Amino acid sequence: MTTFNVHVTIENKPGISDPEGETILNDLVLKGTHKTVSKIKTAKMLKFTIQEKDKKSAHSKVQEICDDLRIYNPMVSKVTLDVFEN
Amino acid sequence: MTTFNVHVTIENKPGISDPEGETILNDLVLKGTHKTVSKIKTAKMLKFTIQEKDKKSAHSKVQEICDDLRIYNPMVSKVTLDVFEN
Amino acid sequence: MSLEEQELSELKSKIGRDPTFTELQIVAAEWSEHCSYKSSKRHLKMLPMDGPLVITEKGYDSGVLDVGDGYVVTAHIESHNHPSAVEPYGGAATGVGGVIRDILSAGTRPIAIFDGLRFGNIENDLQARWLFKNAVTGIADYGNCLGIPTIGGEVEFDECYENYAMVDVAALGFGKKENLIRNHIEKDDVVVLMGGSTGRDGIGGSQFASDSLESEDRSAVQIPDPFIEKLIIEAVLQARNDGLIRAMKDLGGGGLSCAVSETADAMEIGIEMDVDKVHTRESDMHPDEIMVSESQERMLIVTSKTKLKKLEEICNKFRIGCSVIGHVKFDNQVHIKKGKNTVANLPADVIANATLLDLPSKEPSYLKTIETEKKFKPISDYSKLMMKLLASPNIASKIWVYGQYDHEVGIRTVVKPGTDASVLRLDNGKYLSAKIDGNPKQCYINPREGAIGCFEEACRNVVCTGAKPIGMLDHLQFGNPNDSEIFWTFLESLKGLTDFAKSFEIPCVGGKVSLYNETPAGPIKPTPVIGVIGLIDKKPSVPKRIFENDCLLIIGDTKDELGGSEYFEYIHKFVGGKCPAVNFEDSKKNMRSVIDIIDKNLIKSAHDCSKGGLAIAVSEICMTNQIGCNVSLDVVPGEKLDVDRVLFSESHSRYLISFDKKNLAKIESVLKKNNVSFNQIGHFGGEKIQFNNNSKSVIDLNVEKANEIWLHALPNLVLHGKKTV
Amino acid sequence: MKVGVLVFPGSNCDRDMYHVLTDVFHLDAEYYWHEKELPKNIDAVILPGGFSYGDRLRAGVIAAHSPIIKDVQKMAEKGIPVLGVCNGFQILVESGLLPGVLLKNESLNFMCEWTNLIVENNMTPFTNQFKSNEKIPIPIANGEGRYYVSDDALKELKKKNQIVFRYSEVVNGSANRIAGVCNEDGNVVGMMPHPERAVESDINPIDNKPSSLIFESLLTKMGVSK
Ligand SMILES: Nc1ncnc2c1ncn2[C@@H]1O[C@H](COP(=O)(O)OP(=O)(O)O)[C@@H](O)[C@H]1O
Ligand SMILES: [Mg+2]
Repeated sequence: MTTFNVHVTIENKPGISDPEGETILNDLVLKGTHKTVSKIKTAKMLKFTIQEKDKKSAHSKVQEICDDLRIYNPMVSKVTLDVFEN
Repeated sequence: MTTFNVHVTIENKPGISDPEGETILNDLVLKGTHKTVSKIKTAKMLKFTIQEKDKKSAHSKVQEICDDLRIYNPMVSKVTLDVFEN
Repeated sequence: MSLEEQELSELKSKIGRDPTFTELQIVAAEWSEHCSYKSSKRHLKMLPMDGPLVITEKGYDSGVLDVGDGYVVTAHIESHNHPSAVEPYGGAATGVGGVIRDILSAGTRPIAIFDGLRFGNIENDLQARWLFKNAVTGIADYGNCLGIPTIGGEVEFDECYENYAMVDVAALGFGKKENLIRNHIEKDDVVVLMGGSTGRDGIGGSQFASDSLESEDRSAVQIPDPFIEKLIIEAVLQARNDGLIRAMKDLGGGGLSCAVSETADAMEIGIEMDVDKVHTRESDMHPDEIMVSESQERMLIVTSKTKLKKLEEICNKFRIGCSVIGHVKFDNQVHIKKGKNTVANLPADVIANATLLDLPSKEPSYLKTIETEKKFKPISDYSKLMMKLLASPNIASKIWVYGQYDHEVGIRTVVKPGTDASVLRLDNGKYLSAKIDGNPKQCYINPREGAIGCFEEACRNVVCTGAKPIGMLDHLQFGNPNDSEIFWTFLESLKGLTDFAKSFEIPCVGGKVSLYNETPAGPIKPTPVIGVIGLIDKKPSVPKRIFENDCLLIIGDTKDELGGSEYFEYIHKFVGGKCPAVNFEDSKKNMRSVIDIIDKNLIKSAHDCSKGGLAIAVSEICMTNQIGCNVSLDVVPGEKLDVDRVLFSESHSRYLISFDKKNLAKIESVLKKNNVSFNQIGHFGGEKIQFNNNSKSVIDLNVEKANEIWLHALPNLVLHGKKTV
Repeated sequence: MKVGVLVFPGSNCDRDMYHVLTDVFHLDAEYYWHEKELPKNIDAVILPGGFSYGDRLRAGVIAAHSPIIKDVQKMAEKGIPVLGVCNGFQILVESGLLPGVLLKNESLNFMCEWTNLIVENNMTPFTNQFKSNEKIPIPIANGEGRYYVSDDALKELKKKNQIVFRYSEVVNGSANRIAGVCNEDGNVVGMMPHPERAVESDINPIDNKPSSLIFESLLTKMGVSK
């Protein structure tokens, strides 16, 4: 068994608005002198530490957990998984 | 000018507790059949879209924004930046 | 989104030509059940809507009640069932947003939120647990951010909501009568769209609410933005103070299509607007998408040309969008343009008035045998059974829910959530009390008596604070109305509510119909939810701490009515029996008596008997006061019944009164004068909740232990998936 | 004397605070929108509760960048009393006027409940009428109210008497059960609970006198006789 870090990024699907990102952009960043930023999107990340036999099974295991336990709602959000060997 | 995506990951510094990660682990993941997970850490991500002349300046610009505007609170969190060309 | 074939030919014959694509979309949105009430409208007329305190004005989205001294209270109820079933967080949150904007439209400041929540069996259904938890967070995040207290509600679980969510939200507003928006429009007035930008989210939402869940359009997800809503509230109220608003309407189901056509129809005017003027979130939106988008947090305002600049300044201050999208005309046409081109041009009354249906109804066959009881296993240990009931999700304390809601903000909350109705103080020295109640278990067994029961229970809760009911909100939630048996249950409930409202002279000041509530397993049980608003002229009854030797008295008869009771359903897993029925005369006498003894300042607290019957109601008093009580079941007024029936019958019109012994004679004399059925059934003291029958102990519980279980059962289940008993 | 009540986009206890200042304590109070300047003749500043900028990013962080905060900073340096309640406290912390941070409650939920405070420092402009260790029944209503400082910083706070209020029981996981702190000079005070919700007897089910002393302390400090 190997230890893997799996980073799960949960963000709103394209086309679904992200009020928090907009507020950070308009009321904070663009209020200052930082005019080169054109967009901010927020996401949430969960970093899993998991023991699995290989990268592939670490990936599929975490994906399964996220789906089963409704860690995210597929109606609104999408997840991206990145697996790193520890 | 090129468009860059800069991913800013904000997470607790080591030693600062993360009740949310612990709750997801204990009340959700470990309650089920997923015993290979040993740790979950939560983080917040901001994805910046920024126009800068090169990767380096995109990085330093966003770092500057994060420090100046207190995008993270240095007392309890740290940030990691990943720059991607669009 | 589409029209039925027959509706399409109707539209064609009304306008004498083929509709354009955009016209089709607009009409389909407006003629959906959700916007047009086509199945229910002709029947809703039976409800009494007028009363001495009711103020009616064309175009109001909420009911308005005159509470004296130049002040008004507004009220409205909405549901967001379909959206919450697929996205509980956003669905519940935007449900709050919608009802708040209805209150705002009248020109009043929202001062309270109520939420009625219903889900499947959370004891074994993970999906139900997920829905419940996220719906609560959605309501908390939205209401808390707005700074409007959520001061009451209810939570119920029933198998019939498996894979579904019922999220009802009611709101109250308060303001000066002189500040009410008059909805009087003049020539050359301009039409302004204010608030958040218009995006593709929520397209098809109203249609979606009128479809059953299987055929849903899952793109109808709405993202809540309570921060913008808060800014809209402040901007609108400032514009109101400055006299900048001629007419106002919130954008809800059907988006701009509905708001524009209903405004035009209600005011008997025409509106010409340009979709290019709408501030959109995405650049490539089609005219029809802009017209039917249900993006949240938007208001339609009609103002005069001269006042426009000041309105724009206010929007600027609050950093919210403000687009002049059109102007008022006097041709009664809704004329939608994209730049120079016309994309739709229809008579407002055609869009706003779908042809009303007269659907057939037939008594459901299941009702023929539903009252027949089966034989139950005898109960060997009532104390153990009580522990089980106290931990059952429908009876367990809901503090885990309302503890997440800011119920103090606004500094009006005199009686806080946790007992019966909550009470708010008003600026004219009076007090307002309100509660919402539903009971699908009883409504399933008897749609008429069940609905009346919900109404009476809400009244009872309000009466327990010393308030006189002055208005009612009804929310009628049923399955597919094209099923004649379902439609029959709808009509029965409505008739029952109408009879009660007329007899008690409580006008219906608002309501909502939500049909097509179907789960993969079939239709939901009939779920009318009734809100009652009560007014207190002097002092409300704030529950006072009960001490050793205080007395407990019951008003009202306990009858053999256990159909739909928690005892039958949770303990015996039996659905059926005789549904509790309200005797109108007794109900009135009992209400009057309770208000009377509260007025005379004779009691410490009043609590009604509802879910779980007498046994649970007494336990709740004991647990919240951390004191024991000794109750004699043999002296409970009513028919002679078996012990379990006296304990757990959910008969209506019953009140538990706690008071200092020295007031006994005075209370008795008031009750005798009112000729009500009552008896002193117990006294407080010690640390045990005890029920005796002819001096034999039936139940003996430690208060502290019972309280622990009652308080923690719900969070244990929701957070840790753990059953407490 | 004049009290400024600051209003940020999303503040929602501003009107409650204003009501208490004017109708209960008969003070001259005025609202100041976050983009405005604070006039020189202000005698005290209050940052009320709410959800400035919808609590986005972190509670209080965006409002801490408002133009008006620079004026608050100047006034604080001059020794003028400044009180931040709930979101106001979060803003003061985020703008560096007060030490520490406010994290999500341990329950991870918004919490609205009545609790008891213990007065630790009775020398600030908002606590000078209290006896030391006096108890105040008062409601909290917040999602990010867990006060955190490092152990070393906590020692400093104690040494400099900067802990103003503590909860009498564990409420949300705050370090040292801290509910309110002040700056080194003691004139800037932040607290999570809501005194404006507790000073009137008809909405305070327990005892409204202790909370009133917070405002009476200010009156005393300003030399206003009640
Ligand atoms: N979803 C909810 N939101 C807010 N308050 C709630 C909710 N559910 C229950 N409550 C509160 O808990 C108390 C008990 O609720 P309930 O058992 O429905 O009362 P009753 O039986 O008197 O109708 C009431 O004060 C009620 O307002
Ligand atoms: Mg009740």
